[in-house]
Amino acid sequence: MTLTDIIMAVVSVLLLGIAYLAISSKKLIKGVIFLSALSMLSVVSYVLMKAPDVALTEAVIGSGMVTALFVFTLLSIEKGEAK
Amino acid sequence: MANIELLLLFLLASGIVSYFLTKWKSFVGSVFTIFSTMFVFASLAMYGFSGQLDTTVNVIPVLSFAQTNIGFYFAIIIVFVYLMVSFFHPYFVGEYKYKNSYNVMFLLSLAGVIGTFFADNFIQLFFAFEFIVWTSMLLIPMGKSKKAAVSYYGFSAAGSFAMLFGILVMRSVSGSFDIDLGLASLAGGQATLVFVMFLVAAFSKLGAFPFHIWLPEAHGNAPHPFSPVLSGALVKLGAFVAVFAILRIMPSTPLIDFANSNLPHIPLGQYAVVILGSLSIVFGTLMAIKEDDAKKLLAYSSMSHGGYILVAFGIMTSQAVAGGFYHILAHALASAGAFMAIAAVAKQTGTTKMSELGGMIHKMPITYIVYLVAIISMAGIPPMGGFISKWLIFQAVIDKGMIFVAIAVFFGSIGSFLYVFRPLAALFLGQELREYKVKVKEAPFLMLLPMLIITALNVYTGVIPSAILNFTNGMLVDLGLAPVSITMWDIVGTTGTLNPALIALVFGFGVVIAFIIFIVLKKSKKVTLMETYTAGNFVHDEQLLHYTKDFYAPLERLYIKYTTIMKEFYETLAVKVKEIGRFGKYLFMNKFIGTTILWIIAILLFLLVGEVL
Amino acid sequence: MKNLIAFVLSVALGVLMVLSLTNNDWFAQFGYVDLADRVSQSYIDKDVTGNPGEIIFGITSNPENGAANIVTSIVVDYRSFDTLGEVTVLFISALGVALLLNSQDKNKRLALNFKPNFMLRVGSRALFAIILMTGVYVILHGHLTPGGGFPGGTMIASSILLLYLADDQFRTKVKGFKLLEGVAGSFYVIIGLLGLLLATYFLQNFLPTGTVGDLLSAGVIPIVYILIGLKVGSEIAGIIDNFLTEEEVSL
Amino acid sequence: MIQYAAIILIVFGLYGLLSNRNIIKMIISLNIIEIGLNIFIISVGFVYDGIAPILTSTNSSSALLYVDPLPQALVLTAIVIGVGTTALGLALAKKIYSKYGTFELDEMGDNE
Amino acid sequence: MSSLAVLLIAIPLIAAFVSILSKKVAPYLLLIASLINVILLFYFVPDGIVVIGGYDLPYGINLFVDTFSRTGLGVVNVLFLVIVLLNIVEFKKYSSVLLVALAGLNGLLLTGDLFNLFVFLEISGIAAYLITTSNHKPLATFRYLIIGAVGSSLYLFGLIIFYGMFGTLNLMDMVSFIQANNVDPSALVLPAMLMFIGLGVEAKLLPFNSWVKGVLKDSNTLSGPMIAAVYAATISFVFGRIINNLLTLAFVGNLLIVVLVLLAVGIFIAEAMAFASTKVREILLYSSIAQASIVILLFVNGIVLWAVYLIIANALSKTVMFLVINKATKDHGDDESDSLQGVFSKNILVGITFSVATLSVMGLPLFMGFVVKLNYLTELAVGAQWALLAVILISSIIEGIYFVRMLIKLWYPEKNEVTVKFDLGFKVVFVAIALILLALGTYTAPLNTLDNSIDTIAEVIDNG
Repeated sequence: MTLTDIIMAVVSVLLLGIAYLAISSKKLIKGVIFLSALSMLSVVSYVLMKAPDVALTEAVIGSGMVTALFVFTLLSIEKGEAK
Repeated sequence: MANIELLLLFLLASGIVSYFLTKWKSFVGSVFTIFSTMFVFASLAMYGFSGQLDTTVNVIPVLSFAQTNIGFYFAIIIVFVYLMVSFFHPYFVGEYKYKNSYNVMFLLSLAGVIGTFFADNFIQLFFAFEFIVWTSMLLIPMGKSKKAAVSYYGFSAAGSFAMLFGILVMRSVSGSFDIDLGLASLAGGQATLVFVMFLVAAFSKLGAFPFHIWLPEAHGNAPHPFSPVLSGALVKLGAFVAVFAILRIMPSTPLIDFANSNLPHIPLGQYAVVILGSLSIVFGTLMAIKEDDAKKLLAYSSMSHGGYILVAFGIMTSQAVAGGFYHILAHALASAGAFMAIAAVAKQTGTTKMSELGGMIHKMPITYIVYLVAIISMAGIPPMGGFISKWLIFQAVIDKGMIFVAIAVFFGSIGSFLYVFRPLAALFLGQELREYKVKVKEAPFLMLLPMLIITALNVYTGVIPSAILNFTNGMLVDLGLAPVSITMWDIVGTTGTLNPALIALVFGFGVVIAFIIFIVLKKSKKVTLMETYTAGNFVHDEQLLHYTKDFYAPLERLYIKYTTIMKEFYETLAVKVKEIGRFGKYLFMNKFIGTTILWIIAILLFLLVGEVL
Repeated sequence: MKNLIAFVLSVALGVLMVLSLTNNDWFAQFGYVDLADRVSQSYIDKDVTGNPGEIIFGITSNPENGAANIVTSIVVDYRSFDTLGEVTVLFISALGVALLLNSQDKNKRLALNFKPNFMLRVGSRALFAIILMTGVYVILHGHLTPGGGFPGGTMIASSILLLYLADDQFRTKVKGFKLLEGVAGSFYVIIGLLGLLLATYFLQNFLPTGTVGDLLSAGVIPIVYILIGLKVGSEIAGIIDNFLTEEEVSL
Repeated sequence: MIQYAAIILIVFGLYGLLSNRNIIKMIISLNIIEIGLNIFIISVGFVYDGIAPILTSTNSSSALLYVDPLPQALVLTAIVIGVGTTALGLALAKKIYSKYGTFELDEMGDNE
Repeated sequence: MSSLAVLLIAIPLIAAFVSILSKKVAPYLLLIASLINVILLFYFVPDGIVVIGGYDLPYGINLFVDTFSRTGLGVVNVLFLVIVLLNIVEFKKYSSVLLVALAGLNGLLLTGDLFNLFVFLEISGIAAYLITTSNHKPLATFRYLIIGAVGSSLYLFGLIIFYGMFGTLNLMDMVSFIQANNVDPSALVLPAMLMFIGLGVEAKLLPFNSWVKGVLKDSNTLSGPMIAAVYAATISFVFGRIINNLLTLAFVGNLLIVVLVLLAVGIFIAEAMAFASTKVREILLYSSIAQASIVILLFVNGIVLWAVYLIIANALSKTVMFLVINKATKDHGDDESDSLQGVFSKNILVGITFSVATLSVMGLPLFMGFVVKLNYLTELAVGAQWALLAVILISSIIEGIYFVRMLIKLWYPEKNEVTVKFDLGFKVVFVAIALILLALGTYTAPLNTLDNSIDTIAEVIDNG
């Protein structure tokens, strides 16, 4: 087993763990944060699998933009509930 | 002009013309319809009997026609009924909600009829069959009930799809849709399958026992001038299919050989048909006995007569089959006459309920005669057509020694006396109701004319059957059966010879004597209402009974509980389908997205378990 | 309980899928792929239209496709039609978000929970410039280095997002973005049509491809990537704007 | 290994859709499916000891062993499409929230 | 100029991009683009394989223009134009969405690349979600979105497994590779089934289609016919192409039985669901589910030609039916069949056309549906698929019963008169479609001329 394999295994386990947390977390914002973390982890896995293009795109779009959109949605809802 | 194709085109064209004419003036459109129908009938009658109909196809290349004796026999009967009924249109069509389409659909369904009987391949047969289904289906809701069309369509569709299934099986064997080729190619299990499928079609069209629910619904609720068409004409489509099923598929492939047993020498399939046919006779009779609505009563009588036809075909001897064919004609004439008479009454009074009518004989004597002759024929009493056919059928039944069938057949005949007498008594005889005394008149001439023609034919078929039997003999030969031996005046049966003319003469003589006695010894006495009693049923309060309400109450009480079983069965079937639908909605169509995902997961799991493990 | 069953079912499905794939002789094992079996090798060798020979970075000139980044060569040249579709997907989602959230064009900014101070505002402006420049760089070097129009465009959009977050009064000119979006999208299609007119096929490269590795190489790829960058940037900025505004009626 | 994790990730996403009645959580689950799918796609193109498919001055020849570039190109497309779907889903979620005042499907009643 | 087919996608796209610049111009752009598409399609686009980007298959993306896709394009573009013409005034703000939808649908029908197909699936899918937002039922749209996204993800998943196995994304290349190497069908089960389910979601096959109800039961004159006729036709064509070339290679033995059982049960249950419904639009939508299942069933059985005609007949009929009912519902406010009673008694012409469409769907003679039904049943019989035949026939009885019930209710008023007014444009469209149904039901020669060409082209694709 090479180092890459070991790292990949670790990443895989982390991926699954975080995915489960994202699904099962009670608070929405937690779910969103876990999703973002999952996305970052996937970036790691892309890098491991020699896909820098995808990694960059996922980092910017998947992890950054999507999280921002989720947060904005929740933000506007909280504003509404405050009133 | 006797080109079938041109006749069809003519009917389509005149359908369109009648639409606009009816829109302009419904009377004019209806008269136009009469002339169109008459033209078609005249062309068929002029050239058909000598076999000179032109079956070439010039305009519509996909069609192809052939004139067969059987097809022509059916066609001429049904077109005749259409023609007779069309005389009623000027008086009825104007009242209907979509009067323009009434004449159109009438003419179109007539086109379908011609297409059916002159078809020379099964596809065209099916096409015409389905065409009749929807054109006639659209006519029914113009009558009383809107639901009737639904059950009519349901059973018709079940029948025609079953037939289609059979046709397709046949096609897979013979490789073509040709009728003769297809029927000849069947053997073994496929023959049985096709036989059953065609029988389903025949039964559901005839309204025979397991598929009879639609008959009273459709006949009873159809527009008055359309009920005679349904009962006298369209029901006979079932008999047409039955000829294919019973007489052309199975004879070459008997299921079980009864040669060494005491049972009659009939293949099992046909035997089942005979049994089901006799059940139809019994049930139809019983249901008719308890019915209040005159049209529904006649509808049940159609069911029982369908049973006669099936029994006749099922027995398969020349005599029986000839009787079956003759019965088709006799019943078409009788039931058309009866329904038309009732339509005439309904036209003048507005109801067909026997409990609401009475004493019409005073106002509508001719209609009364028409009805009387029709029911005499239906009951199989000489000197009417029904007698001849029943005589032939009875002979065959006895010949075969089928005791239970014979009981059923005789019961049906006796039952006919019971039920056909009721409308006669209720509608035409008895006390004249006050509300109808003033305004009711005899039906107009244009309506009386077809009724009288039919009456004349009813008598003619009962007195001089030889011409018609000669024709049916040709059909028997086509089917590979020996012709029934007839002379100018006699029909030679296995157990004796029948001379209808002589019987008619005797019968007429008896009637004359009875009439003289009736005139001479005429002294009727008035009784109070409480003194009226019939069929051993006591009258408990002072109500207008005149043989209508609870006429056969003691008899009815025996079986009234069971009369709705089949209806309930089909209703339950519908409810079950509905439940499946609701369950399906619950399973698949709920608002949770998870359900769909669950199904996806489940199906993939199922497949992968199969694949991987 | 229900959830447990669902979980077990799902995991069972996953395991079965894995088993099915491992049992599948045709499906290449993870990490042991022979590219020669796949169409991809031709993308690497740039010999789809026949041009055998090794491609050397900085030396080979005028190959069928001039991008040093092979992924880019696929995205913007070999399978450019997919990318056109991809741009359309983003376009229509931006359109849809606007249709759903901003149907009256009279929205106002969503108020934030905090008051941004002066430092934040100035700092974010500075950062804005840096991110913007990075985005532009990524777009321009899309055919040489990882990145390209999509991440670059998103970076531009996120620089604008920064401004939104730093100032609760800030709004961009949505009209301007729309113009950019529409024009950039149209130009992409027009470039495709130019390919049809100047060369033979839709979306065909009609410029010289230059030397592999040069900034000014790879024919239309940089131009397309710039257009994509502009379009993606303006679309995502539009989406952000729609999410950070509210219809006045609902307030 | 990571390929299997990707498949399980997809299945996790399906499970999330199955078990959650919350609209936002559903969109999160959808995203998990997409992430899993993307990792799977990349993993299909991975080659041990392969290098990233970019010609540079150090890896300057096309004759070297590269990982499969095509799946990477596909994933680029898939990511962007995923963002589009997510953005639209979130916009719809906002709309639903303004209509029903909740993200929970169970609290919305039967009138759609 | 065989590349002209690309314009069918490019023109709507460029029009879409331009259309967001000005709201006033957008509707005109939509009209012009869809009109140009129709003209292009019928007069200028030649048959052949269209290469995009100058790279031949399997490396580049290519479009197929054959009789199959041309038939699909014809139906879809013409119906699209018609529906757009009828709705352009009311739904101006959906112009850009509709343009993208048109591009997506044409792309779906044309593309020969499986990944490209996914992209167009997403484009047209998102456009469809947006079209359904005009129902103002965000929850239903959301459900459509989630299920649609899962469906296309599954499709992509299956596709990638195929890519991992055979190293190509091109349909023809993949098929010829599989055939050339005699790949064991059991290796294809998982990806084929994933693709089947993924497309099945879009084609509203039964267990995967809970989105249909929400979307269509509150539809309007735009979204109803768009989703039920245009989209359904497109997806069926695409599905047909995939099934007929790729998936049949996997559908052998037990898997074939599973798929056929799935479809047959789907047909029956969908008809039963329609039977159990009282709202007219629910009846229509369940019936269209059943019809879609029949279409797919035919494709699975390799009965391409009549599946195509069934798609066409359904698209035509469903356009009329949904337009009529949605207009009536809009004016009347309710689509309960009891409350719409007698809606045709004042609109005889519309009623006749609606009845013609219904009778055609029921497969009664004189109308196109009959010819199609008879022929596909014959083909099934030739293939000795008796069980399927029986299921279809039994379902047809159920279908006939509820349609007759519905028709009678719509024709005969009970108490209160329902007043619905149809514009001239609607009437013209209805009459035109009814005449087409009648013409193709009586004069079947045109159907038979297409006969050979579709089969041969399918073979061309088969052979790569």
